[in-house]
Order: sequence, then C-alpha cells, then structure tokens
Amino acid sequence: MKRLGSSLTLVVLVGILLGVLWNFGVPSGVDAAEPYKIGAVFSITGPASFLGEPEKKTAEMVVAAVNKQGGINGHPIELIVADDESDATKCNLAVKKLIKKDEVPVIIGPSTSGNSMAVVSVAEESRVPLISCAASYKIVTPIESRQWVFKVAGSDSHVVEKLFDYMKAKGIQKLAIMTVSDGFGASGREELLRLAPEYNITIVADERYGPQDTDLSPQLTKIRGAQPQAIVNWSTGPTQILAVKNWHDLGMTSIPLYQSHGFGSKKNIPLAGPAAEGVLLALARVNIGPILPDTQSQKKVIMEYTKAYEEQFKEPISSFGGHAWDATSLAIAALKAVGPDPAKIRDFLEKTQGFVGMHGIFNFSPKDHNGLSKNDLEMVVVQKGDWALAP
Amino acid sequence: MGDMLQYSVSGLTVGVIYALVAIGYNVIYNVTEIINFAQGEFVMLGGLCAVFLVGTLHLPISVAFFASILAVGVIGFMMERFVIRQARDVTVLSLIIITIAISILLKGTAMFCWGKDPYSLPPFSPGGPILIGGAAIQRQAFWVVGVSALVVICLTAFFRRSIYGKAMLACADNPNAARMAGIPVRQMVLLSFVLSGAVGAAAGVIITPISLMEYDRGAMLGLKGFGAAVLGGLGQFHGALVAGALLGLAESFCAGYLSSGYKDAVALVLLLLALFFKPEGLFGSKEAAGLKKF
Amino acid sequence: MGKRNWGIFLGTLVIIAVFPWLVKPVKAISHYLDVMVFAGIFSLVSIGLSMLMGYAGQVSLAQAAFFGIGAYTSGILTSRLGFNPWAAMPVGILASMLVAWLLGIPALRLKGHYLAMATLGFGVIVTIILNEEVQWTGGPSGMGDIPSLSVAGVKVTSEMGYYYVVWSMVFLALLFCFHVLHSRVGRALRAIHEEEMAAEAMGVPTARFKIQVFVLGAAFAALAGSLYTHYVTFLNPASFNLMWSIRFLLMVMVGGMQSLWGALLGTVLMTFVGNEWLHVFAEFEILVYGAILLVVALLLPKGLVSLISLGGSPRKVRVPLTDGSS
Amino acid sequence: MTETKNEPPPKILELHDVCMQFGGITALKGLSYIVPPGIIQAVIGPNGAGKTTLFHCITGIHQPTSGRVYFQGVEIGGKLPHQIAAAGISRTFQHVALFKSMSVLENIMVGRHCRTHSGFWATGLRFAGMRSEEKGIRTSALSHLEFVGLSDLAHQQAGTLPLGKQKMLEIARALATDPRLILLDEPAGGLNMRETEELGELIQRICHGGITVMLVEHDMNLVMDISDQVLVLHYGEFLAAGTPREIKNRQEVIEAYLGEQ
Repeated sequence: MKRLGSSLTLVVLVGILLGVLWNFGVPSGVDAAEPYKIGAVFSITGPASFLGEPEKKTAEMVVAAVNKQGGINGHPIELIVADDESDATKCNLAVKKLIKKDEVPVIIGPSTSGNSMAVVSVAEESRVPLISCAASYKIVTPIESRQWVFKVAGSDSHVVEKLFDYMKAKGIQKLAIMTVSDGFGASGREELLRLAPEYNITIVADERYGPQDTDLSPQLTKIRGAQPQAIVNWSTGPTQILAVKNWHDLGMTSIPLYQSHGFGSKKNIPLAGPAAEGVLLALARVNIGPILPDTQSQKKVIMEYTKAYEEQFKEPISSFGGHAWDATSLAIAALKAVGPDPAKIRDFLEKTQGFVGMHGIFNFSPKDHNGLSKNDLEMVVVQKGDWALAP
Repeated sequence: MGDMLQYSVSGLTVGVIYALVAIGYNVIYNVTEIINFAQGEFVMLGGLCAVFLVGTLHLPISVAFFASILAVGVIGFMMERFVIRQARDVTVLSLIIITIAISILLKGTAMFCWGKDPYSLPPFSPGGPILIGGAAIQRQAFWVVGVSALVVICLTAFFRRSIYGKAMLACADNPNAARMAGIPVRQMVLLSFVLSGAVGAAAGVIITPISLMEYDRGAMLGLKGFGAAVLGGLGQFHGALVAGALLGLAESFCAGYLSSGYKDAVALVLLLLALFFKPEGLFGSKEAAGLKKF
Repeated sequence: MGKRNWGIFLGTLVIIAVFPWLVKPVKAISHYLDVMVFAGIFSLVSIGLSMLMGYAGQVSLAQAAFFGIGAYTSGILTSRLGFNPWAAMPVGILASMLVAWLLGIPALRLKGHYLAMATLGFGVIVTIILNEEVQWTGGPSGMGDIPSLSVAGVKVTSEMGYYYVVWSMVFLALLFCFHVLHSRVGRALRAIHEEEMAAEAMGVPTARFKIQVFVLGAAFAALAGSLYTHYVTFLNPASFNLMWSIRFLLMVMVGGMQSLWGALLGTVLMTFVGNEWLHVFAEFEILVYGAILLVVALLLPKGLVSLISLGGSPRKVRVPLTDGSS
Repeated sequence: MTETKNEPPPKILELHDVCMQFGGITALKGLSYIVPPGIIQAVIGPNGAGKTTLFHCITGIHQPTSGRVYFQGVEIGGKLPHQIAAAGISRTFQHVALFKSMSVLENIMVGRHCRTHSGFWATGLRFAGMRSEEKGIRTSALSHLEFVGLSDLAHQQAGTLPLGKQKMLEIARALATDPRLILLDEPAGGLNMRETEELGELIQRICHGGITVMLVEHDMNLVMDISDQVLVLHYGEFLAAGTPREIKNRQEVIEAYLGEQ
C-alpha cells in the first residue's frame, strides 16, 4: 500500500499544480469599450537593456498621450509590454503569448536584431504584423518570407553608405574598422566590409572586441600600426566610450574617428568627456532636433517628442527611443485607419508613404518593408560637448 | 617596438585587476575552501559605490575609496553572517548554487540602485597619459599597480605576521584543531568574507576610471579572476599577482597579434591547462592541493 | 524498474499526453503549450545532467555548451549543407559526444570546485567560438532560415505537433535512463557518488564510468539542441552561454537531485517560473529569481522532490525481490 | 596463466623491496615478504607502522615509490584498483566505506561489478543477456548476504546499520568480487566481545572457503587466536614474522609495542 500511496501523492501534486495554473491565468471581466490592443516586446533587462528601456518608456508615453485624447475613435489603446531579457528563447515565447493569449493585432519590437530574427517565423506563421525596432537588413529580406515583418530602424547599410559618402568627399581611401562581437557589431561589420569596395575604400585593419572588454588600447595600437586615414568604431554600450578615450589617450586624434549611430544617445558625451571632441557619426534627425534647420519637416515632431520625453523621464532622449516612437505611431495610424484586423494593418503599413517619423520619412512598399534610406541621416560631429552638423 | 610596450602596459594594468580579484578568492579559500562565485560582484559594487560617493555626494576620491572598501566589506559580512552560515547541508554543489544566487541578487540590486548605464570615475590624478617609448601609459595605471602591490604586501604581512592572520590560516588547514586551540572559527570565516569584499572593492574603485563600471560587469571579471587564482595556485597571494599579470599580458598580446575576438578564450585556455596539468598552480605545493578534501 | 517508478512513469505520461487538450480551449493559458515545448526540450538536458550530477555526483557547468554544439551542428548541416534534419541530428549528437569525451578525460580527474570551474571555462570557450566563427555559425547576428522538422513528410510546425515529438523523446530518454539506473551501471554510478575510492576497490572502473555518464549527458543535451534548432529555426550564441548552463544546473538542483523525477519537475517549474510566472514582477524578475534559488539552496538542499517523499523515518529503499520485468 | 593441478604456486602475494614515500615521510621502507596461499596472514604493528599504507599499495590506491608487488606471479604494482579487484584481490576499509544511501543488498551487488559486463547500452535497452546477468548478480549477492548472516536486513539502508553489522556487510561486499585474496583493515575495530568472536569464526570460514586472508588488527587475542602467520611492521620496516606463538614472546616486538623498558 505504501508504494502506491507515494506515487499517488505525486500525481495529485501535479494535478494541483495544473489547477493553480488554470485559475491563476484566467483574466477578470471584460472592459467597457472594446480596447485596441498593441503588443510590445523589448529587451528591458539583460545586456541590451540600453535599447529596451527607452523604447518601453517612449511606447508607453505615446500610447498615454493618445489615450488622453480619447484613444482611437473612442477605443482606448491597451499596450501590453513583455520583456524578453535580451534572450531569443524568452522573446519567442513572449511573442507567441502576445499572439495567442492577448490576441494582439499588431506587435512592436523586439529591440535587437538577434531576437527579431528569432520571431520572424512566428509572425509569418501566425499572420500578425510585427514592426521591429532593430537595424539588421536581414529582418526584412528576403521579402518573400517577410510579408508580415516591418522595421523602423535604418539599416546599417544606410548608415555605412552615409559614412562612406562623407569619407569619399574627404578623399579617405584607407580605413580601419573595430567592431564589438555582438549582434549590433557583427551586422555593422558585414555592411562595412560589403560596401567598402563600392566607394574604393580598402579596409586596412579589422579588429574585434568583446562587449565587456575593459581596455581597447591593444586593438587601437594595432590599428595605429596600419596607418589608416580614418577609423570606424561600431559598437554600443561602454565599449564605444572606451574606444573614444583610448583613441584620445593614445594620441591618435590626428586620425578622424567615426562612431556608429549607437553613440547617438546624449548620455555618451559627458561619459566620454573631452576625448569625444571631433568624433564624427551619422545620426537620425531625432537626436539633433535643436540644431536642425526649421525648414526640416521632421523638426516639429522631433521637438515635441524630445520635450515630452525629457520632461517625463528627466533624462536625455536616445535614438533607440525614437524607433519605438516610429513603431508605436505607425501601429496607431494603422489601427485608426483599418481597425484591429492583422491582415488589414499589414496592407495599410505596406502602402504607407511619406510618414514623418523620428528616424526619417517612411516610404514603405511591397518590396521595401523599411521605407528609409541614407538621406534620412545627417553627418554630425561632437563640438564643445554637444552635437553639431558636420562641415 | 612601441606596440609591444603598449600591449604589455595595457596587459599589465588589466592583469593586476585580475590579480586583485584572485586575491579576493584566495582570502576566502584560505579559510573556508569555498570558491565565492560572487567575487566579481564585489568588484562591481566597489566601483559603483565609489561612483555614488564621488558623483552624487561629491566626496573626494580618497574618502570614497575607503568608504567603498568599508561598504563592500559590510556586504561581505552580511553575506557570510546571514546566508553562508545558515546553509544546512553544506555540499560543494549547494555552496556553488548559494554563491551564484547571491551574485544574481547583488547584480539585481545594483541594477536598481545604479540603473543599467555605465559609469565612470575621474582618474585619481588628473592629466593625460604619459608617453614612454611610444607607449601611452595612463596615470591611473600607476595607481592600479601601486594599490595592488600595497594590498598584496598588507595581506601577506597580515597572514604571516599578525595573530589573526595565522589564526585564519589555521582554520583552513584543520577547522576542528583550530577550534580546539581556542580560535573562534566562525569569526575567522566572517573576517575572511569581509576582507575579500574589501579587496574586491579596492579593485573595483581603481579600475573604474580606466574601464568604466556597470551593474553586470562582475561576471567576466570574476571568471578571469578565478583563472588567475587557480593559475597562481589557490591560496597563494604572490601566485595570484604573477598569474594575474600573466593572464592580462596573454590577453593583450593575443588581441594584438592573433585575433582580438579570441582574447577571452586565451585566458580560459590557460585556466583549463592549469586545472588539468598543474592543479596546484604555479606556486602551490603538490601535497597541499592533493590534501584539499573536496 | 521498480513498481513505484512504473506507477509514476505512467501517471506522468498520461498527464503530459493530456496536457495540450486541457490547455488549448482556455484562451488565458493556451500559450502554456509553447512553454511546455521548451520545458520538454530543457528536460532532455536536465535528465542527462541529473544522471551525471544526481547519480554520479559530478558537477558540470557545460551542458549549455553541448546543447549549443548539438543545435549548431544541426543548424549548419541543414541550412548550409542541405542535410535532412533527421540525418543531421545523430551527427550533432556524435559530435557533442566526441567533444565531451575529449574534455572528460582530463576534466573528470578533478573534483568539486575545480571540476565546476573546468566545465564552466570550457562552456565559455564554446560560446566564444560560436561568436567568432562567423562564416559557419553566422556569429553574434545568428543563423536563420533553418528548416523545421518533418515527420513522415508532414512539416511539424504547429506547437501541438512539436510538443508530442519532443515529449516522446523525453519519455524514451527517461525509460532508457531508468533501465540504466536499475542495473549494475546505475549502482556503480551511485557507488561512485557515495564513496569513489571504495567503488574503485570493488572493481568499478570509476574514471571510465564518470566519462561515459558525462558523454551520455552531452548526448542528451545535443539531442535537445537539435530539437531546439528546428523549433525556433534561428540560433544565436547567447542562447547557449554560461547563464543557460547555470539555469540547467538549477533546474536539477531545485527539483531534487536524487531522482530523475526531481530533474523533470524542477525543469518544468523553473521554465514556467523563468518565462511565465515571474513576468508579474516585471522589473524585479531578476531579484525574485535570485531569491528563489537562494531559498531552495539554503532550506531545501534535497530539492522539491524531497517534499513529496518525506514519509516519516528514512524510508526503506524498495528493491523488490523479484525483478520488475520478469 | 594456467595453474598446474598438483603443485599450486608456492606464493599468492610477493612484496619485493616495496617503498612508499609521501613528500618527506617514508611510510614503507624496502619491505620484502611472501604470503603463502590459503592461510590467515596477520599484519600487526603500532600506529603509524605503515599497515594501511601497505594495503593501499597492494590494492593500487597508492603506487609504491619503488619495489614491486606480485599477485599469483603477476606484477600488479602499476595497475588501477579496479583492475587489481578484477585480478582477485578485494578489501575492506579501516573506517567502513559503505555506500550508505544504498541498500544492504545493493552494496553487495556493487561487489559483483567486476564479474559482470553489460554496459550503458545493454542495460539501457535491456538486452536479454543483461536481464539474466542481473538475476545472477541478485542471487549471488543474496548468497553472500546469507554467508555473513545479514539476510533479514537486505532492504535496509546500509547507513542505518549498527557498526558491527556494517563491518560484516563490508566483508560480504568484498567476498562478492570472488577474490582469491581478501585484505581486512581492522575489522574488529569498535566491536564488542561477542561481535569479535563472530568475526573470528567468519574469517576462519572465509579461509576454509579457499580465500587467503590478510588481516590488519590491533585486537591481539583475535590475532593470536586465528592467524596462521603474523608479520610485524615497525616504522614502515620489517621487524619480525612467524607463527603467533613465536611472535608473542619476541623481545623486539614487545618493545615496539610497549616502548623501551
């Protein structure tokens, strides 16, 4: 009898476990007017949290503002935010939960290219439009198997094209590149290597380093040895500040240093300190609202967002928050036009033209689910601790 | 030639930090044979405490240095007193899990207090890098080497000369015999965690001006530090210093001449080779390693 | 296998078989099916780890690395070289077993912390290689468009289909392991865990057995890796890093190390806790996760399973006189 | 190596100038000794004389620093303990080394390990050969249990047994490996009078079963009572050897134990 007893207890325990799951998960009653749901998955914690956090704050801010004015045709917007902790498996599960449990008609995010790639197949199979905030061009190519996937971040290729145009104008032919060994760095490196020949630029040094390295002088010393005419550092987080400081400390300021658009957050300049003087980068206009000429069509929208964000969160805006602004606004525009039907939203997004956003003017088409180009970027230089339009 | 010097300078600077982390491992290991997986977090907390004291409270760096050491020492105290000591069935496995859990908790708390962005500290002595033979040596690097040397000297003296130090070593060799000789083993274990926290914090404060500090920086530092500790021979302070420097140089030269991507792998391969072929480390004695009962 | 185990085995089999139909109709928890698919994949890894750690007493922080080797071998063979997924799977398993054998020979001479650190170091090296060998693994930006599994010509893309493929593998693995454990090999492993020197003196080739069980663990992890690849159809090195090795270790520890049921229970619970129930804490998730581990490690060294069999005095170890299967 | 029927090898175990050093200390200095088969060979000497070290050298747990160990004419110096167990030497340990969480029967079944061979695949897939082998292991283990009189405790957890019974179990486990030579390391340690007597009878029964016994023991009555030969070690060196009666009144043996008069 004893043996049967203990195996029964195990079965009963698992039964109780299921019971707990059962009622724990069931939601309470239904709200008044049918809310329009928007699903959002960002890397709020984990290594990519510097992307996810501003994105989450911006998305919530935009939805709150729209809800304050009565939502969309009387329907309040319900933003359901999930944190994928910068992990592909968690992201896969979060997106499936948003689709199955919350039955959202449109999803914004994820923040990183890696996680976006992990959920492309989920969006395609569940036929729910997904607007990624990540940059890799692979998210929307090949277009045939990316019918339901859009992205609001400029591809790295646009940023590289902008940099190379500028370098070509300055007559730079020998370039050294140093990239961080994570998704962001690898994608940048691919574009730099792919597009360099088109601008007859030869890559004389190709260095890589880890996201948590404490010192980049070995890499920079090796680059100095290759005597390049310019250096491109492609990374985000602390390593891009280290690159600037080591470049300055090693007395290499005679060789111009270009950074990736990752350097675009205002917080980086005080961190890098005086060493950042003269650093060049290609940035979306969201980061340089104040110095934009008034005629610029994006200026108004950018200034509103900058003021609202800095007032609410007491910290400078980041270009990654801008991606979330574009994605959320596009989703809201689609909901306003065609209501919460995934297929209609997809078609609406695909036909959106001239949408004025933070990162440029979006012109989507059945062949281009990104809708941006290199002209949506500006060459910027760090002068006296702030951005200035590059000469 | 300049490059060689530059690689060795940056290698030594980073290597000395690994050495300090390794010393943190040794202090606890010497008394309890526990490998504290949260050692990397002590370094991170040291750096971030200093950032808070200097950045927010505008204290001078010297005060912040000692205050941070004290603060992380207290964290070490609480970790041993309220957690390690409560562990019931103390097996190697449960200790590994406990220290990993503590490192996750420390990382989480740091994330809340300091957020997710990297922070910097003004270098101890202002001014640009000093150029020697084509290599630019940051002034902070001298502080790093100087403070580390000071820590090693003090600790070696403490363990060799002072009564407390000898008592702690006695606890390591034979806790029961030490109890018999009237040594309060519990206090010694507590003291070891406090000391290890302090050493970790010192490493954190002096490295932050060079390489910035953020809430999840502890893990990799902890791993490299353990590599240095094993390479130098667990329990050997001077071993840790030499091994740390070796590790730093190996990394830097690998980044310089081989491929910078595999830099971390070099340090880990050295760790594996030491574990497989010379577990007692460069300076440890064969018998000592053999007798350590795990 | 003892009567008691057969009872639990069949009971759990029924629950797992019925689970999708229980969950499907209820909208609120219909996504629990996806979580259970991952729980099944991770169970394969933790069963192998439980054999190694719970029974043979050897700690390993490299299971995520073997999980990765299996996943990437399948990924590379199917998406780059056009292999059929079912053909790529055994290759991944063999590759992982070979690597485990090469690592095992020097590593398993070590004990305790040293062994933990050796396996940890190896795991991080594998992650670095996956990151750096861009032309093969796609590096940090990952490798995409991997074909999904197809059973008898039918593409298994639905969660339900994959659920049954994965969990049938889990039960086959469980059956295999139970049979091993209830034989001379199982007794030898437990003897190694209890008193290694005595086991050696009684004629158990302890070194060889430790390596064999280490290789077995790697094989299960690689099988799980292949299943993961064809389910997510996208790989990036971050899914196989040190943090995942720690999670597998914790799944086995939290569940309880002295039985494979502990590993299974721990895996299912931790997968749900990690991916599902902690979301309510949102920002505080990392703190709660750390706190749970600490509480379990301090108060429940024997894991949750010990709660179930806490019947009064240390219960008699049931070895029926007549062989279960005769 | 076939044994000629009528003339068994004159020696079952031969130690040839065996030395064992741990860093500074020399535990065994040049010990040479021959153990004839089929006898109870006692090994005595004050603590630290090197008795347990000798056992470790014979069973391969330590590798002798120099010198050679022959078992039935074959050198076993460099072999691993499990190979030596398979060759036919088994042992018990000074501080009982049982598999505490396993049952009494399972402990003995582990002893059968070197006499059986099915590996992971065979046991995992339950090949036919494996099932019959399991039955063989079980019946053999039960018979050894019977031999030491612990049959009623077959399913008891080994760790919960009283010391006396644990010692008996350890002997049964050693016998389960079908040894030709069994080394008993202080089996009588911690036993009361009655248990020591039972132990003495058991050891004699083992010897009559054709298994040579080497016995390290401090209980002089037991040693003098049942041993055929006695070897006396002193600070790792050979001091004396002979029948119990010869050894009992040898002057240097008494001094070694009781110190200078």
